[in-house]
Amino acid sequence: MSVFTIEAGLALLGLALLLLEAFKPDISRRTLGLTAIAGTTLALVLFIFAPHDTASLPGFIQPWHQLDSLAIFYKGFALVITILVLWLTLECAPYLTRFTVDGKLAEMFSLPLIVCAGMMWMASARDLVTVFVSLELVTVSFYVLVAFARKSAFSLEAGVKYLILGALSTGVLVYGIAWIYGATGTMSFDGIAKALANPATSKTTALFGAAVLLCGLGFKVAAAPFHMWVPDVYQGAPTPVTAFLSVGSKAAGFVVLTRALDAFMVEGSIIGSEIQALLLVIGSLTALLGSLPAMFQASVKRLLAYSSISHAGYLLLALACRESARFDLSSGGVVAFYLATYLPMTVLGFLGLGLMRANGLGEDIKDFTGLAKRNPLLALLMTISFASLAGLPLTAGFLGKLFVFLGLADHGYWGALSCAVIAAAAGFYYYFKTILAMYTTEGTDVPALTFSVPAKAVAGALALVILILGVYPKPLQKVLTSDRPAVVAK
Amino acid sequence: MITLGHYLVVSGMLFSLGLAGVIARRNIIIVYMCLEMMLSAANLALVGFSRFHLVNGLPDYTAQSLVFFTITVAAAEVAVGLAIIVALFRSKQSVDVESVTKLQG
Amino acid sequence: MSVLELIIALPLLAALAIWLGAPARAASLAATSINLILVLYTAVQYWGKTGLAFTYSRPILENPSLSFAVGADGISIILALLTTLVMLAAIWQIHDRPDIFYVSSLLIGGGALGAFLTTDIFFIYAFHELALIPTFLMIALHGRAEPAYRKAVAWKATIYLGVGSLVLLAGLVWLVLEFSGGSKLTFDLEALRSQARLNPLPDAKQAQIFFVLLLGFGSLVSLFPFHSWAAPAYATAPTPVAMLHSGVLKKFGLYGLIRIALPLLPHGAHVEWVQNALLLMLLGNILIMGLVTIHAKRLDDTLANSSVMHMGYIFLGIAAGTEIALKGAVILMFAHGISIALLFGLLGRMRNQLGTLEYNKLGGLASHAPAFTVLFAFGTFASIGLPGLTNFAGEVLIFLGNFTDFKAGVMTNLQWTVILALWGVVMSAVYMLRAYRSIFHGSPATGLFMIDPALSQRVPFIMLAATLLVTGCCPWLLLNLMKSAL
Amino acid sequence: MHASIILLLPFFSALVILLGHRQLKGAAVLISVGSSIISFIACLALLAAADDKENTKLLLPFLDIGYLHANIDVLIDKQSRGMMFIVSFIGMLVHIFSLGYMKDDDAKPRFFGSLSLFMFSMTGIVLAGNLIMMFIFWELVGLSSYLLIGHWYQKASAAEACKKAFLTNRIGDFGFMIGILLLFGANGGSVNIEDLTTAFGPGGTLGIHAPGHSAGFTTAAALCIFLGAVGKSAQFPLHVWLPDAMEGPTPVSALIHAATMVAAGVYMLVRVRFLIEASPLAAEIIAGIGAVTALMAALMATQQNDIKRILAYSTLSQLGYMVMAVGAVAMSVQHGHELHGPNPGHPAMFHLYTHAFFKAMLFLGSGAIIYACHHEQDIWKMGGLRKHMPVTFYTFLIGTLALMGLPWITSGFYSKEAILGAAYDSGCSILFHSASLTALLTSFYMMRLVIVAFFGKSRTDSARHAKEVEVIMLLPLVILAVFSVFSAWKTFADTLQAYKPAHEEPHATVLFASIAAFLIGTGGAIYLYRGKDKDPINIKLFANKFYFDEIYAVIVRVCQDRLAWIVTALERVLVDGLVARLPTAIVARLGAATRMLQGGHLQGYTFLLGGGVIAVIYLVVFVLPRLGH
Repeated sequence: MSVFTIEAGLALLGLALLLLEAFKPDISRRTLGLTAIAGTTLALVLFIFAPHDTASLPGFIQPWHQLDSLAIFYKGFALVITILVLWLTLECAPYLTRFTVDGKLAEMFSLPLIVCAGMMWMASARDLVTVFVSLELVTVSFYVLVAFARKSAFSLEAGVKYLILGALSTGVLVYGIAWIYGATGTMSFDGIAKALANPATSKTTALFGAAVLLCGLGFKVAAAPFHMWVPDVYQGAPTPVTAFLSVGSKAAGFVVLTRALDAFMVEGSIIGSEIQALLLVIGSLTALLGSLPAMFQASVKRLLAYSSISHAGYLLLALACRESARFDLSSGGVVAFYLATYLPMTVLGFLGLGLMRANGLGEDIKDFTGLAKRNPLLALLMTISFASLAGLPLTAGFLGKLFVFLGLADHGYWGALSCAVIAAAAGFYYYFKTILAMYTTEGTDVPALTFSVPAKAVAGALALVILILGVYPKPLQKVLTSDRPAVVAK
Repeated sequence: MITLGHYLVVSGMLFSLGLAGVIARRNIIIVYMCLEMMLSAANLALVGFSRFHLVNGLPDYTAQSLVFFTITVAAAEVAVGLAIIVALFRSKQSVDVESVTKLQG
Repeated sequence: MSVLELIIALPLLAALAIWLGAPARAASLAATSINLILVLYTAVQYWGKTGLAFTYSRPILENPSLSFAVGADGISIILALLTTLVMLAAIWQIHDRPDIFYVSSLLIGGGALGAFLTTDIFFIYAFHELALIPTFLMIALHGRAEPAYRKAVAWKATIYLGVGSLVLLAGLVWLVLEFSGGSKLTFDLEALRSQARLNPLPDAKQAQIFFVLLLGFGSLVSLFPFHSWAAPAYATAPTPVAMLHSGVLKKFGLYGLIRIALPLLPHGAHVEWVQNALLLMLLGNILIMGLVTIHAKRLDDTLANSSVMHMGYIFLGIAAGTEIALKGAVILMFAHGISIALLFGLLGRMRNQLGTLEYNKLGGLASHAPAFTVLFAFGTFASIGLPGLTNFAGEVLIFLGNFTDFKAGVMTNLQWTVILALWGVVMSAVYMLRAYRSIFHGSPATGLFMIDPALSQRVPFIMLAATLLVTGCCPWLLLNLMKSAL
Repeated sequence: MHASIILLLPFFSALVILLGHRQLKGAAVLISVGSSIISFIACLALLAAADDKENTKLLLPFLDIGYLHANIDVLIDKQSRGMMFIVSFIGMLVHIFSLGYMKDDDAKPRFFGSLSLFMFSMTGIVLAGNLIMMFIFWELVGLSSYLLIGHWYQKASAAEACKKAFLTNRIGDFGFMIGILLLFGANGGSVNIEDLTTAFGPGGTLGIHAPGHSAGFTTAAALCIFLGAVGKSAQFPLHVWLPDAMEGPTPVSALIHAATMVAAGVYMLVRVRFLIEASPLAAEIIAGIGAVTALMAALMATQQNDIKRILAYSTLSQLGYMVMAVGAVAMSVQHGHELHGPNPGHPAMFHLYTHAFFKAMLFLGSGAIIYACHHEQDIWKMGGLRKHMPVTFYTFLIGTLALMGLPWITSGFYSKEAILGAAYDSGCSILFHSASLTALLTSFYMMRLVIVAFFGKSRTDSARHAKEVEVIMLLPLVILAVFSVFSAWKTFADTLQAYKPAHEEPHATVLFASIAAFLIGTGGAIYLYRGKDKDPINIKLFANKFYFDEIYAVIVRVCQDRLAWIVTALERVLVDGLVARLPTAIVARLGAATRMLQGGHLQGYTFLLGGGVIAVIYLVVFVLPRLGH
């Protein structure tokens, strides 16, 4: 079975669940949720055993889709995050239903499948048309998901903000695509790379197009100054959706960005150095604008939103560093590695938030007070998550940051490196602030918190992944470097 | 003779007007209409580029295919977007952008 | 599998076991005692040898090449010995406290052991950071002050150390990039060293990198002017944390300079501007912090500031960079670690029993608590640098090491600095003896009352004092472990 | 072999007693006294095995890296053998005396432990074969002195005195260490005394005629080393600790603060006299400091009322004498007067040797008096003790006469005359005159002491009821009295390997000055003080010790405590402010400012987004290409 078939099947399953809920309203959300999880898990299993090369795709799709190691990695990534989000939704269902119409959750289980399919297609995209279509599939589904708990004023507000700003960015993106096409006369990344390597191509047109396109994509990955939506939307959206946005949507954005930049910054590109400089500027700015405001947040959820901006900054900086002869991971590889480390720690963070929410607690730092006493395991796991987000060594988060720093230093981008260091230092403050609250004991005679066994198991597994990746990253590196063909003809 | 430049200037003006509207207007419905205008500007640019990019003496149609996708996506966006705006109106009795300022800081 | 891996793993496993429900005191004492025996075993095995021993490497990443590589030479073994001794004492003296005291002590100690016994820069760095988290949490949560104040103190320390570590990371990354050579980035210290021997960098560049490392490592060691976190943190920290951090973990920065910076950048410290900067900073440590210590009105302030001050001497050894001075620096690191841990441990008991450490409320304790007084005297005179206790051997070697290239009649900046630093020895006698006088001497009726701790509670302090005496009378015990040229 | 017994026996004794005295109880005393007796016997064996060859032997390793050999190695020569005899002999006697004197003390074991520690440290100084070893033990005698002065630490004055003694010595050690470092560096890594002697000797690399000789360096090294002696031997201006050190038990004052430890500075200066002889300036300064100390202390002694303090100032004065002799001898050597003989004696060492006996005797005698008078120390509250304590009186009188230098009979006469001779030979008449004046004052204040304390009628009850002390305390007095008289005699001195100058007939002027000083001083004291109940003279300046303590208190308050206060304030405000608080404040301000961007208004967001797009386009299309990236 080809990978494409699996993706299509996933999307169809999503549709089917949607219809099922519409026509058979008495179906329990548990059944729906478990079906979705089972379907995605099946897809994951099938995906693992499916042939992993472009030739295995159906012929009609091959001009638009490809299967390189990056694509495979991101597809797997998308499946894993979808499963986790579905499960988290199920776990948070009791409190989520309070904010939905009629206490229904059906779309919360079906739309993620469609998003997942969209992300998987995005990972394979070979040209801008595919990128646009799959990106919009994801974005439009997210409009619904963000505003889903619409009885909650926050969720609705987040939905409106995401809608307007997202649509604005779509407009910018398409306009950028138009100009790129105008400059290069093609939509495919290979073609664009070839045209940009040709000195005869109009540099100004290409620069204009690339700049606008990057603005559009920058919105998706929360790059400054297009990050304004992130804190509000992340805070307002239901927690599982926030996790999905922060990991899935961001990863999807970055895979597209990687592809686009591989084309823009191909060897001999006429616009390569400008784009690189832009990335450095934006990356530094993003890291700082994510970290600095985060220091004064009272809500952990909003704090994680800012943290996600800051991480986007590091990722952009990683993208700015093109391949180094001394470094096996290409910039795309570093980004993928970073995202792979980012997944467990962020999901674990949101998982903890969701679990606390499900226990009737708020999302503010003060709600974390005394967590260590109320549930030592959860406190430990959250500590691991935050420590990793802060980039403490022996956790996965440190390696990602280390690679970014290594890349920057290797290329001699000292200015960007100092910005990244300042951002990381500020990061220590706000992550540790939360950790400290968890272990503070004064004034906590609140009852112990309890969680289901699967919740413990999943959280524990994520923490374990963080620690294992932190001290034994070799397997992940293998996956990312195994057979990666040159994305672009050089 | 109408050249590519004419198309691009019109498209650019359309885009700018749309952007200005998005920034300046307070009614979300109108903001949404301005967003559609920006998409149209992009479509115009695409069509224009496509018309003047000749492959084997014929215009290149890949860009025009994207225009169709854009129109479709815009329709989907409107469907979802209006639903959300209606929900907003129901809960706030207003479609003013200033009615959604609770999340901040 | 190397014995060193076992040494690193034991405290961490014990911490895990306690978290899972094992009896805290028994588990941590067992783990640290076994560890002490293991470290002594390695010391005996290494006796008189040179080079790296007990090496073992497990690659965890190919390119950049990272591996969990352990290995020890004399310096590492001496510092591991310091760690296990202080850890055992710190854990032993815990009395009637929650389990987190044991767990954090084990984590800090385990982190320090990891930092001292691994030979991959990545893990050297990583283990040190690991040890910082419990330090931070313990100061903020169980420190001896108002919650708001102790949190502020913890924050200050953490931000300082965090920023310092990031600067350090930048410096280490720079090192790795400069010395990896060829086609592969490596974090392996030995590989970097051999590369540094083959292709040394130009002096100017060495100086730049050295300076970045100096700032990074320096702020971890409270090098002036990056020291203002240290005194309040030690004064506030719970006893075992104060013992372990000031005694052991702080030595990491110095260890890093000696193990990483100096061998890779042999000329870095001697380029004029770097050397002058270092000398000014360490004089700040010695003279300015000496005066600040003299001004202190409470025992915890005195000890905390003195610990900052004494770092200046070790930096002096590093600034000299000669073999004699460096060996002196290592001995002084060991000595200072033991003596300050002893003093902080005793201070903790005093604070528990007396409730105050202000000099004008104390006096005459020698009459009530003679054994306690003798133990405190060991710490006091060790800090003063009295011969017969280890600190003297370290200090005198550092001073001598600065004069090995002396030409009659021509004094270098380094040598002028030594002379000024010697005045610091006088100052440390001033404040330590003032403290000793106001706490222990005087009429028994003048101060608050305390009695000697029970014998079993005295054991850890006796162990530390005995270490000071034995290695102080026979510093060659330590020197024999450092046969290899530095 | 002997050397290791002498050195290590007291060490183990001290270790065992200090660490386990609560378990040992009475046995501690036995261990300490026993070890002192065995040491003394070993010293006699050392004397018996005497040959004049000097040899340095490695005893124990200490620090041995590369070419640095700072080990415990002993230099056995005539100087160290003679000094060793004094130390172990007087040490043993003081141990025995203490058996009686400290009988009722609660902390007897601690006292004897510290005493053993002192014996160990002092032995180390005497035997030291290199300067680092000497420094090590130099510091250790400081510690034992600290412990012993502070033996009655419950008394505030004792607690302050021991601190003061240690700190003042620290200042001296500061210089000593610098001197050692300079010599270490210049001599290529060896601070072995024999090596240094060779290096500074004729044909050596550092001698006065060597090409590498640097006058500035030599003077600096000599003066730095001398600073060590200034501290330990309580020379001006670091003399202030010694009178306060009298807070310690009297046997301690006898042993440490009169006979041995304070003389260590002189011993050390004689050890390194090659260095002083290589620098004329240093020699002059040393002689000058010695003379000033001698004269000043003598003046102060004339107006003291505390018996131990009179003796303490007398000790200061005599130490000044010895130091002056070191300088004077060096000056005369520089003028071409070589000392005579194959192993020339040194006047300073000779005076040290005689002084040790009679001063120890005087202190022990005063101890007996204090013990008998129930810890009364004011001589004006004594009187008439001659009848109550005859043995003590006569021995005390012998000691006093020796100190005054009763011509031709007592040892003090010979050694003082040797020093006056050296001052005369130095070519500097001021030295000679001030030395003579000091001798006169010495006779005066000692006679004053004897008259006031022993003659006349008892002025208080405690003096009236004083009884002769027990035999175990008298025995050391008698033995020391014998030595006070005979120790300068040739046979005696030679057997004990005293460092006696092979002097020709004394110069007539010297002889005259010496005898005149004795007569005038004694006569004056008898005239002024006979039958007086209170002091007829009242010179505030002398009674208040030239106000040194007050001046130093001001210096410490201003230069140290006030400075510390200012520096602390600056450190908090400037260093902490600039390095820590300012950056944090900036970052915090930035954080707050960036938060303001996130106002929650959709229009604001769209504006920023649109503006961002335009900014990026402007940057990429117009700015970056110009920068030539």
